[in-house]
Amino acid sequence: MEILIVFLPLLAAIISGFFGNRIGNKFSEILTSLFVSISAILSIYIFYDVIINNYNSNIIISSWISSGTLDVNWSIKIDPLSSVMLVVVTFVSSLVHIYSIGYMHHDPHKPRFMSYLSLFTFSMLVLVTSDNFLQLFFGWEGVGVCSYFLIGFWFKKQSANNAAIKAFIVNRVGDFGLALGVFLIFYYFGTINYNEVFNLIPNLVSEQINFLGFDVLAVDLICILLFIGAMGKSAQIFLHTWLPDAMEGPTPVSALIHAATMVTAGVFLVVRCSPIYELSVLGLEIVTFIGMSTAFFAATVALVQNDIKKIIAYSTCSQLGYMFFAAGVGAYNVAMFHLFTHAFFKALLFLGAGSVIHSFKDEQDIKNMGGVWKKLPFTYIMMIIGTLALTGFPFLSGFYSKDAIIEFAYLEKGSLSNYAATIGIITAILTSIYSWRLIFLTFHGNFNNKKLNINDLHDSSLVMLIPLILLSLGAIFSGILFKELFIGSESSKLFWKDSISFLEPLSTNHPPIWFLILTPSLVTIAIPFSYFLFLKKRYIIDQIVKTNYPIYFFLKKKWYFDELYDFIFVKSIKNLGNFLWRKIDNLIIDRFGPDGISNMVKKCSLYAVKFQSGFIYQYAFIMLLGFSLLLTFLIIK
Amino acid sequence: MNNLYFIIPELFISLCVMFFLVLGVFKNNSSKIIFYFSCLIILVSLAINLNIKLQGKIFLFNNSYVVDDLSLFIKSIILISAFFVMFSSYNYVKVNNILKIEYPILILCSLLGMLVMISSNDLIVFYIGLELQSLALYVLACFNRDNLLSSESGLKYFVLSALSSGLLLYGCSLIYGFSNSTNFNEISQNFDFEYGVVFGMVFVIVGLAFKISAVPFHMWAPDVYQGSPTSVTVLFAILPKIAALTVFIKFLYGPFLNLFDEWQVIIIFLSIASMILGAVAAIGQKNLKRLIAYSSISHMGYALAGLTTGTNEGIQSSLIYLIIYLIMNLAFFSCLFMLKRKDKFFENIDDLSGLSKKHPILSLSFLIILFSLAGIPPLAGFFAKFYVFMAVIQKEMYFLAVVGLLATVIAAFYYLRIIKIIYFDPEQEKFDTSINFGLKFTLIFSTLIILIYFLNPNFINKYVVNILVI
Amino acid sequence: MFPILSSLIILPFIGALFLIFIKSTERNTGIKYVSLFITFANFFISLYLWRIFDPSISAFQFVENRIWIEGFINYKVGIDGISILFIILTTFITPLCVISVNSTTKYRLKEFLIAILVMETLMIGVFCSLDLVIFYLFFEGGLIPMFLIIGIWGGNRRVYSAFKFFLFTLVGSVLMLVAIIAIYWISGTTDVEKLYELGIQENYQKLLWLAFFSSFAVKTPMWPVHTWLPDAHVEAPTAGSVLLAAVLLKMAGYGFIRFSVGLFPIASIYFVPLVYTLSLIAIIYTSLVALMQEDMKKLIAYSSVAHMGFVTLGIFTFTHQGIEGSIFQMISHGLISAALFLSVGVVYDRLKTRQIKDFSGLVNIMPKYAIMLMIFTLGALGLPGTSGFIGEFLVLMGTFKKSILTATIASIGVILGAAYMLWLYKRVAFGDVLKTIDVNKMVDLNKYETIVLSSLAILVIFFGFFPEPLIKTYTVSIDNLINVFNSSTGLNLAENTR
Amino acid sequence: MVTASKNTVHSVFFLILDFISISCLFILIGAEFLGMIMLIVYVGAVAVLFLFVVMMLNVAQQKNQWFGATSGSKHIPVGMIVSVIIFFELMIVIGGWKLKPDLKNEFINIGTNSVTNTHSIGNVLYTDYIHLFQLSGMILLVAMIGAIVLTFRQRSGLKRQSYIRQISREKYEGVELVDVNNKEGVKIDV
Amino acid sequence: MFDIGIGHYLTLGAIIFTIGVVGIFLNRKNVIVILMSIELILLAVNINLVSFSIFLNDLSGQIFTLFILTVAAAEAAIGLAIIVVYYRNSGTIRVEEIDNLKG
Repeated sequence: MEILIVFLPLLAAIISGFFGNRIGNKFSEILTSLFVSISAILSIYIFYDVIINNYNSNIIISSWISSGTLDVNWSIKIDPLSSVMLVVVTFVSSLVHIYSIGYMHHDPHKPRFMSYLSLFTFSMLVLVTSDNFLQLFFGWEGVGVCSYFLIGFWFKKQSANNAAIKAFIVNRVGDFGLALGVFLIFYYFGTINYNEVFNLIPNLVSEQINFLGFDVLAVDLICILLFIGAMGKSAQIFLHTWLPDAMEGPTPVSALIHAATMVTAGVFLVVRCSPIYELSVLGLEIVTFIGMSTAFFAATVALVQNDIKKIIAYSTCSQLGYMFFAAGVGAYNVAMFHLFTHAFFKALLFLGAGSVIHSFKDEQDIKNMGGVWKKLPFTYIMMIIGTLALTGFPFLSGFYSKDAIIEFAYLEKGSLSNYAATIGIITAILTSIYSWRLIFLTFHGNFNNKKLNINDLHDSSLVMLIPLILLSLGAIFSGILFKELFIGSESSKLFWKDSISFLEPLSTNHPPIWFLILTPSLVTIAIPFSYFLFLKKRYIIDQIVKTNYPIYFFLKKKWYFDELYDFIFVKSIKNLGNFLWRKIDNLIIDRFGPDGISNMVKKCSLYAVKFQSGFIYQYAFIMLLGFSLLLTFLIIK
Repeated sequence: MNNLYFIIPELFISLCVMFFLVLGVFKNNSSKIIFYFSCLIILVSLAINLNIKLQGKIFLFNNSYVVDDLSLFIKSIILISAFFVMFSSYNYVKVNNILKIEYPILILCSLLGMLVMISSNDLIVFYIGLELQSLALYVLACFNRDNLLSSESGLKYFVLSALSSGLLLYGCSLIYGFSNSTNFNEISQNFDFEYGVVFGMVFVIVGLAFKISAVPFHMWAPDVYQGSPTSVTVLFAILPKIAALTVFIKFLYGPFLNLFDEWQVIIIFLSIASMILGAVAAIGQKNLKRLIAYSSISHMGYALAGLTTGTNEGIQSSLIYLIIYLIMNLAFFSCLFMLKRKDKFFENIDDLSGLSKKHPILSLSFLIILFSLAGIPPLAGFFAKFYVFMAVIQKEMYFLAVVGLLATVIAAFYYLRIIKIIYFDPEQEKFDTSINFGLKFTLIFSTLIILIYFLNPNFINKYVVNILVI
Repeated sequence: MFPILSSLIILPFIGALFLIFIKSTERNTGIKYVSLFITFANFFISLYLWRIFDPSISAFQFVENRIWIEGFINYKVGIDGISILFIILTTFITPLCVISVNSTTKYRLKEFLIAILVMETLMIGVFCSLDLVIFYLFFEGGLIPMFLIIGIWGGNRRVYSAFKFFLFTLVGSVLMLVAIIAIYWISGTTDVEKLYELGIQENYQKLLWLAFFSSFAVKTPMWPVHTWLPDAHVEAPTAGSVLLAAVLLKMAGYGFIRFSVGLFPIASIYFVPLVYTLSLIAIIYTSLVALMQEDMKKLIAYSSVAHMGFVTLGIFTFTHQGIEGSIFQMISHGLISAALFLSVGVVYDRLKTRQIKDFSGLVNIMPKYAIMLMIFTLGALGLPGTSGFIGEFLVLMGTFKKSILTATIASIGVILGAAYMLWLYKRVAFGDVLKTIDVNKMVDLNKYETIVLSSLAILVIFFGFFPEPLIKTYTVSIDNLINVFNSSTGLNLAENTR
Repeated sequence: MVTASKNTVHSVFFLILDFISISCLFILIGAEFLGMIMLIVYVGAVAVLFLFVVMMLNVAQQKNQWFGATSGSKHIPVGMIVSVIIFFELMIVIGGWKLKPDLKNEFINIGTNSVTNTHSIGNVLYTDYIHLFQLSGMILLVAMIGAIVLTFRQRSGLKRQSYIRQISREKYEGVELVDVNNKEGVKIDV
Repeated sequence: MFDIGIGHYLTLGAIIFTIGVVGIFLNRKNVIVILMSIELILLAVNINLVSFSIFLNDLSGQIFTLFILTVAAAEAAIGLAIIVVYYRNSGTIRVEEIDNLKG
């Protein structure tokens, strides 16, 4: 069954990818959706099995690489952690598949698209079900390349291509860290299978290692390196730049990859490696710090963006930051919980946004929208549900997970945790503000689009709406339903078992009641606040923008990360490459190497030729010269 | 009279020379017959030579003449190559109007001189042989007497060669004076270290180095090669070098073996200078004959490198080198003889342009020959160098080996240039294809040897291994 | 016993001789089929060889030993787990070259095929030979046909490139010749097996190592003697580039494993810093240079340099992962770079240009081609699931054991690799079709091209998922190599288990 | 003066002077035969030959001076230095010569007064060195052939008398008897 | 009386030899002078040989001289023949003008 779950999407991808043109658009759409859905149903069954029967297995399909002590298998490992991921991935994926049938209705390359989606699903499943770091790495890069394909799906768009490359390369930077982490693990343990590594890891606690001139604890280093990988994949600050750009891809892609599944791989990795992270104080602190910085940073940027998908993308960034700092403060289960709920409401938001975009005939700028909530009632409702869930409106899924994160941060007695909790709350408010800004600007106010007539707009087709409904159900109820299971005080014993390791059990204390109320109430207050700000008194915003123009611009330019990277890396590397090629290779090596020598030889030859003057007396002279040289040499000797 | 048995080849040749002279005088238009007869004579004397069996060394004429393995072997080689040289060049000789009775006779005379030189065991005999050979060659060099270049090359060769033999003679006189004998056997016993003999040795080495055109005594070679008729050039490129190098061996490892330390340095110098200069100067050449002159200069450098070792292996490697060198040269010149269009022979590199399109087989043999000259495996030229460097490295003279091999690389450059012109450049008018049998046979035979030498690299070793000089 | 190796070596040569006597006609079908038949026959023989090859024995198998030069050098061939794969790679790539000739070579087809067949003989010979002199013979002999292939059928600057290729490699290898002869006098034999047993005196090792290194470094090519490669690749005809990239460069890697590491363990350890430095420069430097290339072939050529940097890096880790990874990387690079050059050849045939800026949006008009190119691009950048990944990953893993810093820097090369390959792909395949492109000319892959490219693509992906068949073949030989290495150096470098 | 005089004819004369004085020296030192032969061969043959050629080619007069050569006179000082070096080196060598009494060659001894120099040379020359004698004959033959082949020109277009043809001429070759038919005449197609 | 020893003879030989050598390469005039220089060199050799022969009390030196004499004559003949041939072709025998073959 597990094999079916994993390989059905692959099969679907192959069939629709290579034979898509023969079997026809319709057939390939249905086929892929069907296969992925079957896989989703099966994984829900597995999930159920895991909850009820403590189902646990590790299926080895075949050996992959064995070299020396390195012995890696293709395997499917089912444990609570991966079962959760299985559900999330296949469920969202199947919905996105179905949704795409409607969304990509007009596209000529539908089979290809569906094939990519299925391939992506497959890679993601391989990632989550691996029992070793290498297979994880395979899935890791696999999803990267699928995301590359999908972002660049509209290959005629230069920006899409650039975004795709950017996504891949930034991810590669992360992978670079991950790979080094894996090497380091192999270096110490001679193996990269989870079980063996996690069993051996306590031996490593006080091991020092010299890395690039720094002496660090080995375990810290492993954590940091792995986390770099996670940062890349999960678009954490410094390596986040690809995510907003990735919105160049079709919206279902954004929903699937950049909201629900791929970006959470980083979180998954950290949680998967919790036995290692638990041993590394520094590692956890870095995770926390990066997580909360990202959360805050992304929220601030999201405030001023105008592209509907980019706002949601930054929001994703920000939510991923939440997950990381949950993990960073040791609440891995909470991170997973947030991941779980986030998958639903973020996918909902994206698909909703997609629906809006679809209605607006591929218009993404929210300045060109507005006042259409009556025309798109269904989409509107779905977006509202998503937004409420995202902002943590009480009793929706986001409420449980996000507040739990902030609470755990508050309870944790680390040096960073209080600080983190504060940031968490601020970010929550910011989240609320920009989310509502999105809603208000998109659906309320005046109709600002000049190209379209407001009456032409209508809700999307049923095939797009059904997934929305399913997701909204998830967004609403997943919090309540699974709260106990995921983050209940006994969850680590009941559910997670040894798939997540806690060095010391999570504190079961409850934070003070004021703290519990603080976040939801702030979030709730933010709704009218933003209504007021973005719909009624627009001039206040303008005023603020005017007075704080530098800050606005700073945010607008996304903290100048892109420009900075462009300047530091892209340009300089290009220049360096050019320099090395034109100057070093052509001017120095070739000029003084082969060309230089051959020219020298040619010159010598010319000289030798000139020397052969044709005069007898000179010939005789040379002979005697040589002769007298020999004589003199012997005399001296 | 018993002793004469060992010099039958020489006697036979000299008798034939006289006979032909008479025949030529009394029979009109006998030049063609004489030409072919002399080929035959060479073959016969080769057969006689091969038939001579001997144990150890035979000394004749009051110890002034020696017949041993080395000399017999080299004589055979010289006779074989002389045969092929003549056999292949008939067409050229005929077309260029230099087919006179004197032509084969002079060749036979110089051959005689070489044979004497090789067998000499006495300074006087050696000198006479040398002069006999050179005098004939002077005449041959300007045999095409109506041609300015030919006569100039003869003039240059004559003047410089006379100078060199003057030096050589002076050296001989010194040696004689200081060792009290002209006989090689006695010379080696009669001195230990004296400036006189050392100087004499240097003089002699210089004279011989001139004959094999080692740098810096090579200056004549390019001019003479270019100016002489091609049929004579091929002679120059092959026969005197074999003879002179053999005498080199005889001198260095005979009378002067005691002075090994002294002459080793000199030979190394000559060898390195030849290898490098030959390689470098050839790059700038436009005339194929001139180019092959430089190439032969550098090849002589390699052959000398084998002599620097002071071991039997070294000598044998030099001999193998020589043999392979002569095969390659023979093949190369055979190709040159084929570049004929309307009774005119072409010898510039540019004339080869695009040869491969109209003459695939000829250019294929050119290709094989040139790569072999460049010493690229698995062709014969590689093995020649390989054996030499085996010997050199055995004595741990790495510097010589490395320099030599780097010179190979430089040399490869100009060989490649010819190949480039043959294969990559635009084509030209077709050359004549009616080629006489001798030439074809020589070319195919020698090219095949070059090509398939690697199948059985023992094939020369077998004969050489027995030659133990020391 | 039937001399299967010799027949492998000699068969293409006989084919070449046979071709000489076939008259070339307008269509040249006879010539093509003969050479195709020969190369395929060779391929199947080598596959059969693989089948009967026993991977659990570390000793050389199918050894043939004949006297060649009396009392001096024997003609000795044999294979072990390391060499067999290279032989199969050679015999596999050659038929593909022959097939590709169909559309790429327009004139003097017969000579071209003869050159390729002779080349195959020499290449197989290199990987079989168990005697240094024989090895050198084959190693150097390869220069001749390659020189002609580049020079006669090459591009505009073919003469320069051919000369550069020839002389560059010649310079390197003459020093090796000196070393080989020196080995003979030091050890009294040039038989590799015997030399493994005897070992070479320590004081000689360093110089000899350097001499061998000079040859292999040029051939690999390592920085700074790499500049011949871009030129040679760019100017060579497609089949030539393919052979060059797929097989010729591997000779050097093979040589490193078999001779440098095998014969001079002490010197190898001594020179590790040198090799690492040069490899790292090769990886980073050439990746950067590749990034800026404007010519597709040149870009791929530079990427080859970078990939071969990984190979040298891996070999000189002396770890299982490193060496096995290197071999795997070589095989996979053989497939991928061959495929990439073939791909470039495909578009070059159609438009007679290789400049990146002359292409755009090929995916619109040549979808099949674009898919193929994508697969190879991903393979080249080392995506997991393609063969390119396994090699690089293992190499880096092995390197990490030895030097963390080196591995870290080398990993940066992987990022850069992704950058230049994807950028290339983007510029060539994506975007709109340029107006300058004659769309009519740009028909999609024809039958032959599809066969060639897809067979390569299948292998690239197959070995990405299941590298075991390859790794199993040579793992025992590598074990043996490393054991011998450790015992002769007296260091325990086998496994770093902590 | 041989090399330095402006006029080539003078050079030859100086050369002859040289030869003569050297032959005197030979006679003084006790090698009468050689001295005389020298005189005969060199002066009588070689020098005359030189003179003959000089006259024939009419190149006697030289225009340029020794050191005032139009071009390339740079190498003259260097050349002088080199030749001086060679000379001094030769002197060093000669200075090193000493008689080695223990190295007496037994079989050729000039010491006895009963036999003249010519006699003893003849004795040796025709016995021990007979083959060389023959060979030198070959050398002279080659020289002769060479000189002839190079300089001898067979002029075409010259009518020559051929004794053999004249003697062996037969009647029927020269005269043909023809019957002259009426009105046809005889065709003479010579 | 002033004792004339072998040294003097040898010195004379050396002087003549050097003059001959100098004559060859410092010569700008006609080739015949070069020929004469060669004769000088041979002469020097002869002096050497004869004096050695006398002082060593060994006849082979004189024999050698005899042959050298022969050779010198032959050489002179051939050399002059070559010069004549060259003169016919080019109309000059000035050393400075003999440079058709070079490079």
